[in-house]
Amino acid sequence: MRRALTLAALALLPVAVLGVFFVLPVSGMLARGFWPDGSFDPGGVISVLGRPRVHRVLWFTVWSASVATVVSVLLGLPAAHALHRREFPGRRVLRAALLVPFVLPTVVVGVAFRELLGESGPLGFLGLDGTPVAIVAGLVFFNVAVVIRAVGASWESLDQRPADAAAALGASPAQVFRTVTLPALRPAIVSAASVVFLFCATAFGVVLTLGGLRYSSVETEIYLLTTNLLDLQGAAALSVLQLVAVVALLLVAGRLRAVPDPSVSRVLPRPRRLSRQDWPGAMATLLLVVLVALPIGTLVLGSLQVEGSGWGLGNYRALTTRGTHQALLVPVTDALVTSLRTAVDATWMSLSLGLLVAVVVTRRSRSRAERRVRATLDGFFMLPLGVSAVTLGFGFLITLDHPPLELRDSPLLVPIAQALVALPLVVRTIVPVLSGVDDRQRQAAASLGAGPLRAVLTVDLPVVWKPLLAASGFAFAASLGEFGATSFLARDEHPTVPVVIFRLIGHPGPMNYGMALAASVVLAATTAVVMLVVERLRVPSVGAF
Amino acid sequence: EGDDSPATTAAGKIKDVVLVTHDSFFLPKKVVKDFEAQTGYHLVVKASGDGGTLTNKLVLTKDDPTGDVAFGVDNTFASRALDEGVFAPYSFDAPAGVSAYDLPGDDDHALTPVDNGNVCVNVDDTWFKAHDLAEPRTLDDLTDPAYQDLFVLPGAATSSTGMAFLLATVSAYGDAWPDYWKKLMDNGARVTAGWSDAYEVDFTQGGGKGDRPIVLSYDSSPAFTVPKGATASTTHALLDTCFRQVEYAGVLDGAANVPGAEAFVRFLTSSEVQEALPESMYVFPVVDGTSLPADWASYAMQPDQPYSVDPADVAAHRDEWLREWSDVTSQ
Amino acid sequence: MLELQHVSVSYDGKPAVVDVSLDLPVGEVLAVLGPSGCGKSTLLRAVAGLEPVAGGSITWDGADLRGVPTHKRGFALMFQDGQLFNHLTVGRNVGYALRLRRAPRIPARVEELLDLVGLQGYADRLPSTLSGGERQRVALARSLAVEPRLLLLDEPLSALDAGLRERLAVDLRGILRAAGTPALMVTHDHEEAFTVADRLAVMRDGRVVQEGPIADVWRAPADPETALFLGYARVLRDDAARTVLASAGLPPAPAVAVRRSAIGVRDGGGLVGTVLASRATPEQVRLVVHLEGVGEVDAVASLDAHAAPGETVHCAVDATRLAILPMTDASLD
Amino acid sequence: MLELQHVSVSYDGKPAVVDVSLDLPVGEVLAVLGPSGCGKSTLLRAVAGLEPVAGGSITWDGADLRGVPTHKRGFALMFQDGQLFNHLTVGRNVGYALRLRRAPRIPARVEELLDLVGLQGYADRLPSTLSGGERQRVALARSLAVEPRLLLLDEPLSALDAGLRERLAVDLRGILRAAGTPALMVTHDHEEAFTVADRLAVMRDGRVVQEGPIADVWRAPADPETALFLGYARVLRDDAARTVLASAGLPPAPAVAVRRSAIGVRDGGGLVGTVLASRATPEQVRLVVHLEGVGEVDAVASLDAHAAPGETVHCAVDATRLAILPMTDASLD
Ligand SMILES: Nc1ncnc2c1ncn2[C@@H]1O[C@H](COP(=O)(O)OP(=O)(O)OP(=O)(O)O)[C@@H](O)[C@H]1O
Ligand SMILES: Nc1ncnc2c1ncn2[C@@H]1O[C@H](COP(=O)(O)OP(=O)(O)OP(=O)(O)O)[C@@H](O)[C@H]1O
Ligand SMILES: Cc1ncc(C[n+]2csc(CCO)c2C)c(N)n1
Ligand SMILES: [Mg+2]
Ligand SMILES: [Mg+2]
Repeated sequence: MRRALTLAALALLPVAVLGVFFVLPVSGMLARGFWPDGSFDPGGVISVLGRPRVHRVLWFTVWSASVATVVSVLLGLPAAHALHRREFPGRRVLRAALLVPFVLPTVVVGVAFRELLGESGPLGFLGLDGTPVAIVAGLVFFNVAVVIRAVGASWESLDQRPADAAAALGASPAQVFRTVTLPALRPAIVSAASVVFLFCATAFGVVLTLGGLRYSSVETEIYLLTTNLLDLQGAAALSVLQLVAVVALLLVAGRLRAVPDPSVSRVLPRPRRLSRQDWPGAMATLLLVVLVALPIGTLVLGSLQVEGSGWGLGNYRALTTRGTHQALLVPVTDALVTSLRTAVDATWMSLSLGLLVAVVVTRRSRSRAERRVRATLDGFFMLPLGVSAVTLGFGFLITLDHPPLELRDSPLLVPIAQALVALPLVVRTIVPVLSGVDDRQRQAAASLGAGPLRAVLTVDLPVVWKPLLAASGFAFAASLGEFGATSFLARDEHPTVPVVIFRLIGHPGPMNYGMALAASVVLAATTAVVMLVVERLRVPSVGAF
Repeated sequence: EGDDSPATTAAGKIKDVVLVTHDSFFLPKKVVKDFEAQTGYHLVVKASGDGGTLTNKLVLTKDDPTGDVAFGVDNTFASRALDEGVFAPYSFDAPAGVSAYDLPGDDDHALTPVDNGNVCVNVDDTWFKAHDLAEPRTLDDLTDPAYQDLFVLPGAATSSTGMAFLLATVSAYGDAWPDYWKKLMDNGARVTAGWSDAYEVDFTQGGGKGDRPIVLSYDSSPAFTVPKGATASTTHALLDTCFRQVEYAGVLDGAANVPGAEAFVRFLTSSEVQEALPESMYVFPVVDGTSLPADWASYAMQPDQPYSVDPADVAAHRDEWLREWSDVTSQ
Repeated sequence: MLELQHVSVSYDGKPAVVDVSLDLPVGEVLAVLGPSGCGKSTLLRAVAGLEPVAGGSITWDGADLRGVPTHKRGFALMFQDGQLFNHLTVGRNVGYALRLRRAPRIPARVEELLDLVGLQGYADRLPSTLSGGERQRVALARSLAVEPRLLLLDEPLSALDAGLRERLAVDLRGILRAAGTPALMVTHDHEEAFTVADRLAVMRDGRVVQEGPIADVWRAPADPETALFLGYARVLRDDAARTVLASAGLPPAPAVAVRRSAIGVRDGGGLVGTVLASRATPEQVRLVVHLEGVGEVDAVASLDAHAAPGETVHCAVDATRLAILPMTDASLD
Repeated sequence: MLELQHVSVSYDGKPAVVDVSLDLPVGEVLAVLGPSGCGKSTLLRAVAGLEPVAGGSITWDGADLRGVPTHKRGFALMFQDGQLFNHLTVGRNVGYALRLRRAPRIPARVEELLDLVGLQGYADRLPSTLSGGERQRVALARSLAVEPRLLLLDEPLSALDAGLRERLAVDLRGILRAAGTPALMVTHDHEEAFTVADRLAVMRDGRVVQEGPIADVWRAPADPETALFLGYARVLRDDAARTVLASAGLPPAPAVAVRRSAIGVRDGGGLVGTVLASRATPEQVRLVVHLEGVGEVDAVASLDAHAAPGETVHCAVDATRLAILPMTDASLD
């Protein structure tokens, strides 16, 4: 009984937030589809599902996201090893740099990719422009950092001794990896992969810009149906499809994550020097650096080209202005301040909610029913990733308009929406590590007189500290880069950088395009610096308890 | 007259006028200040998405509008908004020339024209000179093998600019428009997602130095491709390929501040706003006799006979046209 | 004073501790002995409040502890595998409980405790860089730092060499005596139990089969199995028992437990037998002898005795190393 | 055959194993004894290839093992703390090495090994649900399953009760003998070393201070410290040594190590002393006695002797429980 009450108390806040800011708006939009004229008419929705175009779109979404997820994991794993378990000069910078794509506005990246791959671009000879390969490369570009970070956070503190034990029983390094390391990493890998899959499956800008017309995903389709055709039945049908797919994915992921005994021994990380055996990691890292550096390099070069006057910093200087022909209401620098402020808010919100959720879902269950409840909660908080930003954005407008939920003009709406998108990242980064904490460590603390909170500070905090930093980096980056929901909700006087970039890039004018590139570079650089700083934070002294 | 309508509440606070618009909306600060000074209202702007998003947002929130006045619904989306009863009728004595742009079928006069612009095919003059090739002039020319692989345009499904071009072809070819598109695609037209993609990446005069000298853009675009110190633009619009877009403003049905909304609609047709339109939103004014910026006067030509489609037709067939267009272009 | 009444603990329905009743007055140390897997650690965990009690009650000074969470019981448990905090230095591990209650002069006290367990100067090391025995000693020091109302020690010295174990056992005894702290200590070292504890509880299959003052239990095991567990080499019955008892000058009894050292090869010993096997140990030679009128028994000879297999030897019986058993129907040997 | 020549291992520059040279012929078992933290585990890890060797060489049948990774050495190491794979069942832990080399009839072999360590029917359990001793036995079974060319056992039986330990030690000996597998076994139980091993190496502070056939090492410790470590209670010198040796009928020597049981209270014993302290143990009474002409020594009395503190007793010396030490300049006692 007491356990149930504690569970409910801890889960209350996150569930309430998600209920108001996710479930309510999304069901509002779905209701418009199912009750087109005020009367229940599911037939319309169901008939949409029969359209051949819907099948084609669904198939493309599933396979492109799957391939991109697999590639991200295959490249991300060795890179995570190199970047989180090996010591070499510059690894922190690389770690931060690889997260940069995560915040770049997809429109800008799409443009950069197309400049590279286009017929006249430096890589035009590959003939990839408009092909699925380019789309997958774009998806991987954005998301490989998720794998590196989430898996790296779990990997870096992994105890070496079980691996030694396997080697001492005759297991080769590959066998050690398969039988010992991989099982310990599995929750983190599955977590990261499911997040990546959701990002890829709901990717909007990348598919749009790189896919040309031939390829559209469920997300772009929902966008078209909702904003252009106002075909709410069609949009609802696809949204339901998305939700069903997400739930299926979560069930599979839950299965794959489940280990008979999740406890994993962790130590303070002491990375070894990079050595010859580490070539897979080194190669993967190199490959990724190239994959990430090429488009970003294109951006940087583009940003240094001032229209009409050749090379120079003109575009950067112009960031303090409102663009040619006053394309903007506020200078980009102001938008950057807004972005950073919003990101700080979104970060603390998602971190506190994420921690609560992580604690709730990782506590050992005493009964089957309790385990069910926790697993359901675990999946519940992943849902925001699987739903179109348009659906959510319109949903806010039509549901949060009555007291006491008269919230659609609240300045908190943007950070809250961003926090909801970042929440699954936070949860999925922390949970694999937290669930590996041996309960007996907490018991040891209790048996020395530590109360539950103290036990958490002693045992859990030091172990999740690094993942927590990684997660806050994620949350911050996700917030900085969020465009879909933000563009719906941001108030005009206070746009974020991606909103401003989107505006710039869509407005003709000699410098607007260059400024958009420069703003993207500044956003990227800001992210990298913030990541570097965050990585250096140590456990506060209270945690050392 | 509404000019002396109360701008403050009983408590003496300045009343807000909330403008719902798309993300291309922009007016110089000074102009906004003047509006506030003249009327005593405070203007609050809520901008997001493009014209289509704006329209659908208005439709979805019509029972509980998020503002008082809307600007940016264009002639391709306006029917839907009218059918759904988003706007409240509002007539006033508009300046000369405005009524020429009135929306066909808007009998209650719910929408007031504010600006207009044309989506036209643009060509890179320098490229054609360098390649010693005559520039295309008409829609039909674009399917000429001489111009194979030279045209880039944003898609109709993902870009309002692209949608306008589709409507131009519908207007030009009637039910045979899909055949035209088939030929266009066979001739190597490249379709991108958005305008910026086409113009900045693929167009030879865009930011990225692309490889296609023919692009779908606006009649105003040539004004932006005048090199520093030069006296001629490097591009020009093909005035026989244009589709006219008109943007409207209207008072929202159920607005909290109807007088304020009406004041703002009137303000949009004032000469101050009309003169600012080209520089701030790249569109032409609708009021007769409004003076244009020098660049525009010399480089931005407007077509005499742009294509147009009856808004009611657009509303009725948009869905079907788009689906058919997708089929043709993605083969 | 700790009182356990009919305590049972189960894991997923499988009983691990069954109907255990024990008393532990203040100032006494109770050693818990029993075969591997018999439920000793579970018993300690239940007392600490880490396992839910399925039946019975645990009380402290008469107050029922049911529902009192571990950290409020004021007991300290030293885990069998130490459970050091890997991310804290040795010093911070040891000082953990002191910091919890904001004790004064923590560093000095930590150094004192580390000194006690022979780890001077280890305060800044991380647990992962310690040897097995060093880790165990840190865990011991950490639980001693708590100064609890009751100390629960789960094989506190098992990873240590004999010399250190003996020294620490004596020290432990001193500390517990001085503070009057009662303790429950699991051990499998009989010597250690003798050194530290006042009383002894022998567990088997989750039950306490015998409990009492330590010397009493040793002198009079409750049944043949307990006798064997306590280090008696064999249990003899009937005729064999009678013959051996007679040789020791004791009255006959139906069953007698015999330590290995109870039967010694001695010139002029009253029993005659043939050596079946012999094996030298540091102190003496261990024999298996077939004694006339008794059968196969274990015996010892001094290292210089002639006692190769096949030889005939005379043996004497040491009455102090026999234990007369109450006869039960069990038929173990 | 395993050969270590001048092997040194350091942790971050701090030496843990220093200049160790050892030979281990096929079929022999070498027990490694030494105080906690002296470098025993490190030595085993170095042989297994888990710690880089800072100096010297380790060879197998003459081939240098430097650069040969752990899994190619064909050795099996049982870790001091077991290091079971938490995510695998007991059965899969034990069968781990068998699966690696795709051995036939794995389940049957696993059941056999579990039987051997007394854990029949535990195959489907998870390690986290085992008791400490059960876990250790699974680790032992897991390393036995490897059937390696060399077995490295780090305190394989330390968590077990005396009876089980003795049984398993005997079984282990049998298995190693039967397969001719050489083994290096760390232990702190002298009895266990005696039961399982042929030879004994005593370590101290990272060095091997004595190595040889097990009985020889026990009979003749190399120095006073080793004697004390091996369980001799005291080292007597000069006059004291002479008196005790004379009483045992041995020629004089400058230093002699005396086991506790070497001096026994016996009516008619040649030495007279006063009991200073006495403590009962299961088998006998342990005394500290001030002997005339010798000084303070440890002694034993049988449980029925009258030997309360203050009483005067006569003591006899058992020559087999003395060890004459080569005199070094060390002045320990
Ligand atoms: N990873 C390490 N880093 C630094 N020092 C270490 C490390 N492992 C062991 N040591 C130190 O090396 C010495 C030898 O350790 P080792 O584990 O070999 O001892 P041991 O003889 O096995 O002791 P025990 O009987 O207590 O297990 C000890 O002083 C220990 O503190
Ligand atoms: N978490 C658990 N889940 C299920 N069974 C358990 C669990 N912990 C222990 N057991 C079982 O309960 C019994 C008692 O375990 P316990 O740890 O109390 O034994 P123990 O007496 O301490 O043994 P040892 O001397 O080997 O440490 C054992 O059979 C063990 O397998
Ligand atoms: C294909 C793809 N596109 C964009 C992003 C970037 N991104 C996706 S979700 C998110 C958080 C807020 O929306 C961010 C920054 C990505 N990871 N994958
Ligand atoms: Mg135990
Ligand atoms: Mg060790």
